[in-house]
Amino acid sequence: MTHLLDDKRDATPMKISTRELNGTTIVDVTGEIDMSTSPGFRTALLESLKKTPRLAVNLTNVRYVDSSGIASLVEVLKAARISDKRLVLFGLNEPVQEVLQLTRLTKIFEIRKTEKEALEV
Amino acid sequence: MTHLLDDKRDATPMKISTRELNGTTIVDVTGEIDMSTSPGFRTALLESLKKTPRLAVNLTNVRYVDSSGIASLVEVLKAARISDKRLVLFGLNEPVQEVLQLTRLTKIFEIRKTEKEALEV
Amino acid sequence: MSCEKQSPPELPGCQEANGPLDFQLRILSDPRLLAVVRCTVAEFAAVSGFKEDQCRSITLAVDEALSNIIRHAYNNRRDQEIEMRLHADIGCLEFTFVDRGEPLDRSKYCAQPLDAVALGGRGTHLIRQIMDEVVYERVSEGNRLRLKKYLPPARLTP
Amino acid sequence: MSCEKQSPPELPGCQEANGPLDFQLRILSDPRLLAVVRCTVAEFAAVSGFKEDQCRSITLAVDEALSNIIRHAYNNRRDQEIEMRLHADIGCLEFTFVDRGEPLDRSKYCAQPLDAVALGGRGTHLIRQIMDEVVYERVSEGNRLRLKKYLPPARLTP
Ligand SMILES: Nc1ncnc2c1ncn2[C@@H]1O[C@H](COP(=O)(O)OP(=O)(O)O)[C@@H](O)[C@H]1O
Ligand SMILES: Nc1ncnc2c1ncn2[C@@H]1O[C@H](COP(=O)(O)OP(=O)(O)O)[C@@H](O)[C@H]1O
Repeated sequence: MTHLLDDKRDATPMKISTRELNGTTIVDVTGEIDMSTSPGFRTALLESLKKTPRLAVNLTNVRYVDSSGIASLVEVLKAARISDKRLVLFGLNEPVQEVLQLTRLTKIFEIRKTEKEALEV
Repeated sequence: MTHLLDDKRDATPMKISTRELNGTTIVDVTGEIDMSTSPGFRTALLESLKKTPRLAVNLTNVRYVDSSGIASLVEVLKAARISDKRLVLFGLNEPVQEVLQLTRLTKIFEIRKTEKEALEV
Repeated sequence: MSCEKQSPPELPGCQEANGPLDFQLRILSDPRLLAVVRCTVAEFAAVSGFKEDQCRSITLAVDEALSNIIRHAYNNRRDQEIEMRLHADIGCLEFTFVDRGEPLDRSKYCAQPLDAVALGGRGTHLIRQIMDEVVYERVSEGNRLRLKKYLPPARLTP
Repeated sequence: MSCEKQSPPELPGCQEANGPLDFQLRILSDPRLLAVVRCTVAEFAAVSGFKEDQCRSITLAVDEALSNIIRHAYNNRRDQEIEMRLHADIGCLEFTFVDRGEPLDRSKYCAQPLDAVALGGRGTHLIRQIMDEVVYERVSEGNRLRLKKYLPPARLTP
């Protein structure tokens, strides 16, 4: 782990890692997605999407998301639709669900409760 | 629950309630003990002590304590010693333990892990 | 302190403490500080009597307002000054933001309909949905934004 | 953002973001605000790279310093002004407090030995144990207290 005052870290703590499981790429996100972290969030998802037919984003450990994070998700969804790929979100906790509700996007995304459900075809 | 801007609430969230079990009075404390809440903490413990031979303070849900909270505990310990009563603390989580260590008081208090242990004579 | 009285007689020690609360901040327009402001705002709202879910949405609205100042008023410059005031009085929270950047183009406020495909335009909607009053003003120091949130009446009487 | 790279190739999007951080507060000497300041300080320290247990003890030191200003410099008056500055630079956090109350009587600073039976006198010990530098000064505006904490060297190189 690096820290903010090094030159390679953005302030709001966010971590991203990816795994492969049964042909699906799972992106595990931890931390808060705001104006300072959403550019990294967006790029990571778009890059992962390029290399997989199915992307599942694990939001279990995301305790905050603002409209810039939502915009990133919408952009990835668009990219998925254009390239005929699948994007699933899972593990949404209350703060994340609330923002999706306030922005009226709950029905646009494919949302699953658990990783297991997200991996079902 | 009342709120701060009523006239009967002190800002830092702290709650205190008491129970009786096998001749011991258990005081359950929740929240943060600082300069704004320690006077209430102190008075509640001293009042409870008056009416019981054994006082057990449940700190499981205390996520913060500063030197004013520590001073309150020391005062109650003194009062217990004078009146030949027993004071036990239990459920100390890391922040509370750290402050007791920094103030070198870990050995002065009778400290137990669980409520069960605190009730053993 | 709120004393939950589960056992008679009443526990003493409920300190009297009332009157308005005031908290002023001055920060640079650095997005790394958004997380710090969110913590400040969430706790200020909690201390003022708002419930957890309300604190969460109020914090979101403040974060969106600050992000907009950094992004739009200051065009993403990180070294510009923002003043914030958090104020709580009986039943009401008020947040004031002052910046010296570009003023709001009112034709753009909530102009974009909430729409599945849009990549932006949601911040001002979130602010308006969450807060009870939203006032953008041009003042001598620059731009001032005021956000107000009233405590639900049910919680005014315990 | 810190990207943990568990899977090659590297994930892009680690934003560059460095330079000092600055956060200024102006509050009244109202103990109800201590909880708000604690949240601010804890997150500021976290954002500056300190680990959870360090953030916790730094927050305790700041809380003790503020409590002392309210209690001793302002004799528990709730309506007096306190200015605070939180500053982070490479490897170091600095907190500055300015008040216009009674100055510190230096003979009382850490005067009381840490002792089981004493009812007070622990705040200044906690501050000194936790922080690396503690400087009380008399300045034109009143009293200034500066607390510094260095990031443990191990964490300077990721
Ligand atoms: N504080 C502000 N200062 C200047 N312009 C603003 C401000 N807030 C919002 N705006 C304008 O309102 C528009 C809509 O804002 P918003 O709904 O937050 O969406 P977005 O930031 O994604 O564009 C912005 O694009 C900008 O033109
Ligand atoms: N900010 C301050 N302004 C004035 N006097 C102070 C300040 N901080 C500490 N003091 C003095 O130092 C003494 C020791 O402080 P401390 O160790 O925090 O214990 P306590 O607050 O319990 O007395 C105080 O009693 C007070 O006389």
